Amino acid sequence: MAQEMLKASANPLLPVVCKVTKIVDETPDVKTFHVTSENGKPFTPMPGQLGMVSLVDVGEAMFSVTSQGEDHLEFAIKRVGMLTDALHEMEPGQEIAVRGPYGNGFPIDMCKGKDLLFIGGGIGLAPLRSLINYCFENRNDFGHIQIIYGSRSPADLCFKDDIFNNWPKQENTRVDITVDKGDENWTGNEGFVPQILEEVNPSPEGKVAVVCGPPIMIKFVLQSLAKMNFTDDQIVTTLEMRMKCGIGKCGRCNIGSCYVCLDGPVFTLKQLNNMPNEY
Amino acid sequence: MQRLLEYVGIEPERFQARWVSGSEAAKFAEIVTSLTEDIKALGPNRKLRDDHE
Amino acid sequence: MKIINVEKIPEIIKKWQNDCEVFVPVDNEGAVDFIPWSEGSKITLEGNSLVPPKKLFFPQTETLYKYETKGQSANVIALEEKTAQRIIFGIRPCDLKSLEMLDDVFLTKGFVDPYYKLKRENTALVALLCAEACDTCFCTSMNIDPGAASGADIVACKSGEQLGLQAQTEKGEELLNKVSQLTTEGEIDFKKAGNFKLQADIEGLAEKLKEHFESPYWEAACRKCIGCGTCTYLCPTCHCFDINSNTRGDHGIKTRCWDSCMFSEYTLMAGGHNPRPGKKERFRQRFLHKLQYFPERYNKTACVGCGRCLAKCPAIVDITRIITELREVTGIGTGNVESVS
Amino acid sequence: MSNELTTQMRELAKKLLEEEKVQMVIGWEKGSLPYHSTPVFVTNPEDAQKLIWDEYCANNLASYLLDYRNSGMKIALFVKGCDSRAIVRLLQDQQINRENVYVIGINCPGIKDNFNPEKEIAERCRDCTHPEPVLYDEIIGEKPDRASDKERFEGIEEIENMTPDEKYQFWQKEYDKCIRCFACRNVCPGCSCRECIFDQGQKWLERRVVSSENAFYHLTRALHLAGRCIECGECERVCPMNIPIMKLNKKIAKDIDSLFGPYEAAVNLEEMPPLGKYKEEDPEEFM
Repeated sequence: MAQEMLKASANPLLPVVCKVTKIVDETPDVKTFHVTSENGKPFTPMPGQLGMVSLVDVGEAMFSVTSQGEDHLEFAIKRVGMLTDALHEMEPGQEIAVRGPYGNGFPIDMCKGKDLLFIGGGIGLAPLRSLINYCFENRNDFGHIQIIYGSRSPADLCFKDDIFNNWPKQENTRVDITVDKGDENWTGNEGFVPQILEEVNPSPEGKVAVVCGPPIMIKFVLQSLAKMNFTDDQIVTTLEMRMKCGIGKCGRCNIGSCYVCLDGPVFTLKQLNNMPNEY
Repeated sequence: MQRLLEYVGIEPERFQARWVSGSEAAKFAEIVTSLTEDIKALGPNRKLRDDHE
Repeated sequence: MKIINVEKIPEIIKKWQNDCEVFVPVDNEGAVDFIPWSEGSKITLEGNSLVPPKKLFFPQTETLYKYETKGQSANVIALEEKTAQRIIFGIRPCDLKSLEMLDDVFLTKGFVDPYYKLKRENTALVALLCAEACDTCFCTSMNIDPGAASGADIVACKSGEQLGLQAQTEKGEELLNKVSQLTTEGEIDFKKAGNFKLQADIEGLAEKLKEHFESPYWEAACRKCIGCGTCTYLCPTCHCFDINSNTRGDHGIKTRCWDSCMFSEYTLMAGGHNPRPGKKERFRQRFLHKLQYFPERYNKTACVGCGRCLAKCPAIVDITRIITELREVTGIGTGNVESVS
Repeated sequence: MSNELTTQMRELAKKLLEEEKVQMVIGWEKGSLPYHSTPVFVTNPEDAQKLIWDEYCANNLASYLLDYRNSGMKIALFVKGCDSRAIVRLLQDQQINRENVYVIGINCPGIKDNFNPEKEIAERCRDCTHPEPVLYDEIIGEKPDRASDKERFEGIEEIENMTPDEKYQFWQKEYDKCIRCFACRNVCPGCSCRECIFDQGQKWLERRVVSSENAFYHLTRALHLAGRCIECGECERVCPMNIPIMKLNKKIAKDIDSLFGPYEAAVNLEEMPPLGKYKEEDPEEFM
């Protein structure tokens, strides 16, 4: 029995070896990795849930699962440190290790039957995409879908195929894209995400706003949403923290008595306001 | 450094420093040869090592 | 109750040692530590160990699994770990209580930590009640009774040259049966420790602290802290860890090691953002975790009053003082410290 | 005497704060137990009453100046002889500005060790060579009348005379005890690097606490302090595992003495460490 205990199925710290089957260049510093294990998907996450991805000899880090197919998971990863540098150097066929799913994911029940307003900036679209794709797969469960997404420059826009082709084609859907500063070929919006949000000026009626992006964008977006009379329990965001175990033991991802890896990463603004301002 | 190594029980010859100019190829070769011989004579270092298990 | 002369303790342990490993508190150059008993070990029955017995369940360095890499391929190899049956002899009531907190962390909230669980299940606990308080002890302030040891398999108490042993579980019963030739039936006159020099009152504090996260108190209180990890490493309830790869050529091990919220890199993220960038934030995290967050999450104060942190803190940051000062900061008064004894 | 000094300290601190000559005074206050004296940071003249002096004022307060090195604050602090050398250390290492510190020296009669209060005098005070502060703006207390009863490098030769294997065993046993709490590093006035090679992100030191990694930590730290260690013994005092850290630091000091002539670090502000300057006649052991 003693030996049984450390076997994979009972050991949440033991990862599954997966193959990277496809790598998509999204932007100069973001790539999407398609990951498959011997038995297909290493796990089946709900939108917004997390996966711990590792190159066994380099390190482990937590990423949100940006999308999933029949037999694979997708992680969109920005190059920021040692592990992500190494991930970006990989070629398809490389084996990595994955464990999960972790975290609470987006509150699907709360969103059902409502209109959804997605507001994303930069790599912040990665976690939102899991819910956006889920909504389109279960289109009848949701009302109008509005997506406002921006990045620093046209080159920094992630998931270009989705934001320019796939999503705008969906019924009852509106997609607004903006960049801080365009280039000579850019014909779309120019300006920060909160500015575009104010121009669009959505009504809070029957709506849930799902926000993810850099802290400074979130700060101004929240101010704008408040101006439009969105209440704190209508606003949902997803956080990131340094994590090691992903299962609420190792300690470091706490905000007050909440562990982001277990109780988060998705919180309503109302919940966040009740937590210490330390994230 | 050598004195410190000796103090903690490591053969001081395992650490050697020499000044060799970029033009002193012969001296460099000579030093590396003698250093290699010193180390070979000492055998592999088993101290201050940890090979997991 | 079974009685034995303290001189005979090694004989009991020797008997037990036949089918398991027995950890005993031994004075190792001035620092008491739990180590496997061997012939000639001098067991310390006074005071408490310097490093808490948590290390026997949650070691400072522990291998999680092995891995191999070769070109593009990777392999993860689970450990076939077998932990022999073990006995910890002489664990104090405060440290015993700390295991309840570690149980909460490692065994509840959806995920069970198999490494901890295995060791916990394979270990029998022989608690030693406290007849005397050390200068830095304040377990009674944390509502712990130095004269009781719930959760132990056997409770031991010392009076003069006599050691009394009382089984509290089936496992304890079995262990005592194994050594029944060495013990006699009887009672001993044990008087538990009183007269604690340090006291603190945590009554009602956890609920109040919530509103004082931004209090200027933290800025002032943290100044003397030098940001080392002594308090966290010696704390029997602190349980933070780090996970790392240790590669040698094409193979390596994944290890977890104690970590400390007092270290600046603890919360530092790859992109450079650090939610707890300074001494104030880290100091506040440590005390609020013990006094507010842990109580909120697990309904227990994450301090057992063992006093190790203040006994060894380079700057003598004294948690009893901090609790008392926090009572003033939160306006619930200096507390009823006199009645706690 | 200690009461008289306490009164003097309080008056001085109160005056300095009232006259706004400094924004903070760092001294010691009484802790919960008789042998607990602990650092205190006074910013209000009224709080000067907290200050005390007694034989348990062990902490070297100079290292705290590193916390305020970018604050521009003017700070007064009390220093014993050894602590005053820490101020010189920080000045020579250009970590603090002389005009931002007001140094109040205390002629030190020797102190007790608050982790071993039963001892008559702290081990590190027994071979003290500078009970009188070497640098101060003002000095209080009577000139101490005490001689060290221990030779500066006592015990080093004992280890030097061991066989290599004995030496190795001796140190391995010590390094096995280390829990890598970093108290020795964090308390050290010579450890002023903003980023330390032992920090996690640097990857020089494995996180695993095993004797080889621990040895690497201690040997590297000792070398980094070569010629800069002020021999205050704070590292050894704060080590919860009682590792004889000074036996390494003193060994290096002894070697430097024998190589470059008698030298004590940070006694004289003008005299830079022998490893920090070049002289024609420096020995060249390995050339």
